[in-house]
Amino acid sequence: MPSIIIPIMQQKQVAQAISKGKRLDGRGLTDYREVQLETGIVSSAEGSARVHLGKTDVLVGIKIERGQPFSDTPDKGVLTVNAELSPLASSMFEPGPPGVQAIELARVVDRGIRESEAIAVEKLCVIPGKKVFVVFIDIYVLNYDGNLIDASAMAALAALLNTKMFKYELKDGEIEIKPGYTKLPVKDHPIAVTIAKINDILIVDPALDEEQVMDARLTMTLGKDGRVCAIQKGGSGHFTAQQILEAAKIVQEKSGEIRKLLVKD
Amino acid sequence: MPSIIIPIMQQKQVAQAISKGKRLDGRGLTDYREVQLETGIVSSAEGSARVHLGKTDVLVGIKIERGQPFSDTPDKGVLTVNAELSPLASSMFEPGPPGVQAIELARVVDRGIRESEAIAVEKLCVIPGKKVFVVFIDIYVLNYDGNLIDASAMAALAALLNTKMFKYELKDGEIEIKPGYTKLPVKDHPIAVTIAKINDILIVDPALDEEQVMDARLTMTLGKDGRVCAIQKGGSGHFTAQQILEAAKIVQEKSGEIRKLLVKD
Amino acid sequence: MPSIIIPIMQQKQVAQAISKGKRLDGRGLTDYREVQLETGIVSSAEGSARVHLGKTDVLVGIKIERGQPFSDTPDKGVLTVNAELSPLASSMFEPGPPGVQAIELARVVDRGIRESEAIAVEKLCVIPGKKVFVVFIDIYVLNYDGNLIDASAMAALAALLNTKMFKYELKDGEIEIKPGYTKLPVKDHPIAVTIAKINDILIVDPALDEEQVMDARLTMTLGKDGRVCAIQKGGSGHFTAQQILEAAKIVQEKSGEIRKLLVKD
Amino acid sequence: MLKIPQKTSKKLIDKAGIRADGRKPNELRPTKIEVGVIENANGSAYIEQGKNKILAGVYGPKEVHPRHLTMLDRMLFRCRYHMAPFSVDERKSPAPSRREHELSKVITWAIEPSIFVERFPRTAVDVFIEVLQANGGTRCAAITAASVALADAGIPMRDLVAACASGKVGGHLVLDLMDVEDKMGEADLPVAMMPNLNAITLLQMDGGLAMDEFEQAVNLAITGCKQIYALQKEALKARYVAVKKAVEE
Amino acid sequence: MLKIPQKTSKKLIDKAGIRADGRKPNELRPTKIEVGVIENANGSAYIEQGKNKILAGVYGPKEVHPRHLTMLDRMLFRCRYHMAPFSVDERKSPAPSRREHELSKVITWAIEPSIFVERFPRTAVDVFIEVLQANGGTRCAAITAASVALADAGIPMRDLVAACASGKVGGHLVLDLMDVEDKMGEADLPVAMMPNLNAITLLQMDGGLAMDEFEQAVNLAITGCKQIYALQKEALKARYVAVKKAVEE
Amino acid sequence: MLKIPQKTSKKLIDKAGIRADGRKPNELRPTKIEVGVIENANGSAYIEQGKNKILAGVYGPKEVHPRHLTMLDRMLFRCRYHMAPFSVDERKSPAPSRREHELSKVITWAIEPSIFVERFPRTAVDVFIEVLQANGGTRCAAITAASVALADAGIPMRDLVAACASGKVGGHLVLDLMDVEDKMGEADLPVAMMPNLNAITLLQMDGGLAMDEFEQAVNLAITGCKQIYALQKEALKARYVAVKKAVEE
Repeated sequence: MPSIIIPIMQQKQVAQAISKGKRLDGRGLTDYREVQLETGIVSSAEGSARVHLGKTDVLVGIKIERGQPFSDTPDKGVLTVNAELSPLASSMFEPGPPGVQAIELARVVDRGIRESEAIAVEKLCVIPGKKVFVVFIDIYVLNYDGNLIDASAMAALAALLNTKMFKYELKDGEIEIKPGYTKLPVKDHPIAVTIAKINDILIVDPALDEEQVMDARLTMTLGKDGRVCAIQKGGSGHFTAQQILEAAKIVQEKSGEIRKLLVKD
Repeated sequence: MPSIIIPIMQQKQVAQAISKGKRLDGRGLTDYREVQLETGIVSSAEGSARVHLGKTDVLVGIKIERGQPFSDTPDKGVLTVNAELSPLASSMFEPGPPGVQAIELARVVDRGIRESEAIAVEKLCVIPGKKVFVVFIDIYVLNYDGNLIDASAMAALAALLNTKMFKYELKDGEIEIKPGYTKLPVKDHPIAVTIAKINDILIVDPALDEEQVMDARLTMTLGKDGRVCAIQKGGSGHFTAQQILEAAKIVQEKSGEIRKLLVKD
Repeated sequence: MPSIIIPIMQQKQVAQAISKGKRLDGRGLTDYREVQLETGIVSSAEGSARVHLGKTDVLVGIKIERGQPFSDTPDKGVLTVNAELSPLASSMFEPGPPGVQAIELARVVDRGIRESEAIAVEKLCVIPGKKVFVVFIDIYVLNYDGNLIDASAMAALAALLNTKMFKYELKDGEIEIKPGYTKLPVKDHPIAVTIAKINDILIVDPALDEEQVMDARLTMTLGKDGRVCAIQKGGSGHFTAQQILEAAKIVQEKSGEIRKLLVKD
Repeated sequence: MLKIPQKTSKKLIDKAGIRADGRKPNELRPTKIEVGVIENANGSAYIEQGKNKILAGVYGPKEVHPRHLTMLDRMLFRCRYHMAPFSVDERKSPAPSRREHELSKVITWAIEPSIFVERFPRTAVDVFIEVLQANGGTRCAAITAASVALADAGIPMRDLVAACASGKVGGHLVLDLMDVEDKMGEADLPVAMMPNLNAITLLQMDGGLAMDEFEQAVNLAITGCKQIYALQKEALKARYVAVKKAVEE
Repeated sequence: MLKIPQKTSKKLIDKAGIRADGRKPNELRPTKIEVGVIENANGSAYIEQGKNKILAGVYGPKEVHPRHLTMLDRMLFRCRYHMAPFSVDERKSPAPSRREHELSKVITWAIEPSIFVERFPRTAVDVFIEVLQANGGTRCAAITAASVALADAGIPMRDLVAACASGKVGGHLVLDLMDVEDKMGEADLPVAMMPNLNAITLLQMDGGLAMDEFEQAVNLAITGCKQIYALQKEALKARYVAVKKAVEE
Repeated sequence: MLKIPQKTSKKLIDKAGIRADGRKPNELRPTKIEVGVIENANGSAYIEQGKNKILAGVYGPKEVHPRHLTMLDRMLFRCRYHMAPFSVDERKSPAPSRREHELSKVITWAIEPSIFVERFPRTAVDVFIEVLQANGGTRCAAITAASVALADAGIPMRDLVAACASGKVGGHLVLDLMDVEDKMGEADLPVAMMPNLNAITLLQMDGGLAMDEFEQAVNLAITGCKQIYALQKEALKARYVAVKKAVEE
């Protein structure tokens, strides 16, 4: 992968600013970039949402298809998350099968949804052990300016909330589609918040130039009751135990803010 | 792919000759090279044919196997075309999965057969939605001297006309093979004719040295009643609208000639 | 694959010693290195064995799963042998799909087991044409110091002899597991013996430094009644007919010795 | 997307010559082109043509990667056509299909004649096309958007490449087929051209057309390309105005 | 391995706080570390932690392959986590899964902070991890073994990296979850750290924990890491003594 | 090819020692070798041995690609054995199987000893083998054809490599097994050799043979190789005459 070389001068500026409690784009240390949300924009998908997080641009489409359950969960529908880093989105991305960055992204978003039990998969079972519905969550990155995890998790949740399921009935053991739609049964609203550490200072929602100088990142995904459902530490640096607890507090606050943006009720 | 470098001198000769209405091998502008056809040469295949078009040498084998229909055509057999550019055939070809040249070749031949409805696929259905026959058309290029599309389309048609199908009966929902053979139901005889443009002059059946200096090529596949069934423009050049209509006239004439060579009745 | 360069000086020493009837590690020409055998060491496998042949270290695990028979042997279980040359085992091995060395290794071990009919595959059929058991033999190379074939064949046989099969009964056409285990039905005890030719002299069990100077190798797998079940010649050299018969005699003797080490009864 | 099996009682085109979506035979679908939509790309464009939604982004001129593809006398020009898994009714595997490989190639051939490739030796220009929602005629819409994206990237060109299909549906020659017309109709004939140069750079066809119908269909497609061409120029102009405003503010 | 469907009547943890395998909530599984077990590797270690059996081998510092990955100012450090097909109940395909790709990456991130990568520019160090038998917590055991193998290879390090999971099972916070606890329990929280530097280098979590439980679980995992750390040092010491003896004999 | 399940009432060999296709035990199948059949190749040959139909083509000596495989002191010699999808009853996927990978390697090993590889340092010679129709014994026929193709390409050789299998069928030792004998018989023993040098370069075996049978089978295969060798030389001579004529005309 051809890397984008951020000039050393700019790297120093990013780090120096943060040491002074500032960020180059004017944000406070725990501010998110502006979030723009559009839903229902892909009519060929059962659900869709596009999130702009600053200049980061992620589209998520949901497809629901007939399939078979896993043998260890015969009475549950199947959830599949996939991420594509389109070469459209950055000169750092190349065409080809998903690399480890795309795999990690998909798996972190997957765990947030799965562990929070956001989807009532038990309601997606048609005939136990034989027929269930499969929910495909496809993350499509259209412009990359850092913090893909949070943007993708937001778009995935918004797309799930936007998903229509066809009605059906069973006839002679076969699924028969009926007119009309219902909502996909969504039980929880997991929000992922990513904290980066630069010069031993914690910041929220790192932009690309910040990612490139950060020591490490920590993503925590919280359910709507505030419980922690999934965590991922990334990057070749470390956190102290104290920093982790500090990060957890920031996440608690920010996840609530983001959830309000996405979930209207 | 290591390319064959045709010396610049020879490139100029090819182009200059054509500007004077001649070709280096003595052909007229709209002449095909000599076509040699052998059929029934691979006894492990249900049908086969080998076509020499000048020095271009293509073998097509047909296999028929049991399979499942596509969900949108439950009452039709399945047609699959695949092309292998054997490394035997040219120092330009390398072992490995099919590259874009082989994919295009297979797809252009496929469209000619499919769109002309050459095979009566509805007769290859055994149990609608469940069991059908799959016709595999495997194009095997053994020597490459230009114009693979026309040679492959000829060999594919000849092989289809040469294909024997086993007789069968249904017993308890299973296909049971019976003694004897019938012919594969072939309804049309599509012929592909490829025109190349060199120095704004149209020629038929480009040899390799002509392909390497051509601006663009245009392949039209015509059914036996003269209707156009499939078209493919290739190469990084253009045609004017007038050239396209001129090409269509040439194709009309040449396709009849070629059809007579392949279809005896 | 980055090759290990054995210094030319050492290559000469290996060859010179053998010309004098000696080997650098003190063995006689037809001596095996020390064989150490452990069985039943992987509890997640139905059977397992680890063989140290000098510094060569191979672990074999057996898994038994439900599957379908091949269409030409509807009343027999399925045998599958796979070999992984872990990059752990040598700087000559790289991560990635099996290369030709791993493929050859798996296939030679496979043929020894298959052709000697070591496993009573007819007893692994549950419902002819529909349900059988599949025996997966996974060869895992943990340290590479030459003669992987013999070490792997030993470990595979020992693992098969160590394999427990669950008891089951058929209920409504489905396999239902019952408490308790039986032994995998093993009928023969094939032993592979590899002979290398260096300076026209035959040696048994080539170590890595010997493999790297050998002209060719010959592996013969013998069943317990002494019949030859499988042969593989490897390497870019040749044997005379006389050398082959000479090798066969050595194999007859050594295979008996090895079999005694592995099979206790 | 699982759908209720449709009764195709609804005709593709009625007696008055009106198509299933209300269009006349020679009418384009509503088409919208936006320029400069991908922040990171050197140039980009977005097209909505009926229910098609397609993004194209240009990266380059840049060093060639892998290096052995470098050409000493010209630019390496590549287009990649890719469909999002959710862009079609039945989810498409993200791995490129043989169809996508072929379309990438014919799109490259369609656009390359418009580029002065010899002016940028030893470089590469990549055009990445993502079909977000597909409803027939995506290759043409992709070419239309890609050519605009190349202009947005400032790549010197002989002319824009505009693309539009014609075809035959229910016995009528029609312009700009949507998915159901493509699948249920008699013929589909996508064309791309540089209108100012009268140069046709893409021509494919599937189906069945008599020779005289073929000639009419080519001419109909050309009229479609010219309408698309006007939309391309408008979009670029709007972008230029927007940038100019932004700079002046 | 086909198993009789288990009735989960057996509780994961009983009223006295005793777990299914007889352990107390804050008790590690029996753990054994051996050093220098792969002849060809520059360094190696073997760990048994409960029913986990894992090998780690180090190759390097060496030339970087493929060469274009060479870094002028530091070492290229890579870990590869791989499971043997027979290491789990249902045979795993030998091709690396997406899970194995992700774990390889997070393990690399977990160990890299302990290496003085800048002391070995233009070189590569590869750690190959093979899980021979798996029973929950393999990523932690793999990190523990890999760090010891790196020490055995003589790679200069800031500290050893020790790893251990905590989690929540049957309502109790517990240390070092085995497979059935991981699958049936409420949360799993693997942690890796350099104990002397108070530096947490891996932190993942699956499940559900209230914030205060999370804090306690992190602290519990840290106590586990410290116990593992002691075992790592013992194993290295034993190896050192063995080598010393061998040399002196 | 779907076939009516055959009743194997027909014996593989009858009391008079006559095989299913009318051959005597030590009789080769009708065999025809043609030289110079692929226009573009540097050398080529075609063999029909019973129902086997196989092409071999040689490209080289040429530059090594990929370059890092170049050897400073010798030629890189590679054979690739590949079966056409329609060459067998049940269509074979075009992607090379593990069997094809192994056969490519053992065929390379069988032929390489005949080549003066050290005379062509830094070059590569590739032999591409395509099995168009298969009926048992294809690896031997492939070697026979490949060696002739190398001679046709003018590659200096110590001797031709001739190949032929022996085996055991219905209790009898037989030469040159066809498919049904290979599958239903007791043993198959393919051999390749340079007859003038008494050098056996390929030896494989599947099945079951007592030691004395094995010895006889090796000798029988050797007689087969010698007959094949005569056919190879004839074919090359015929080609030489044909070329000479063509030149003189």
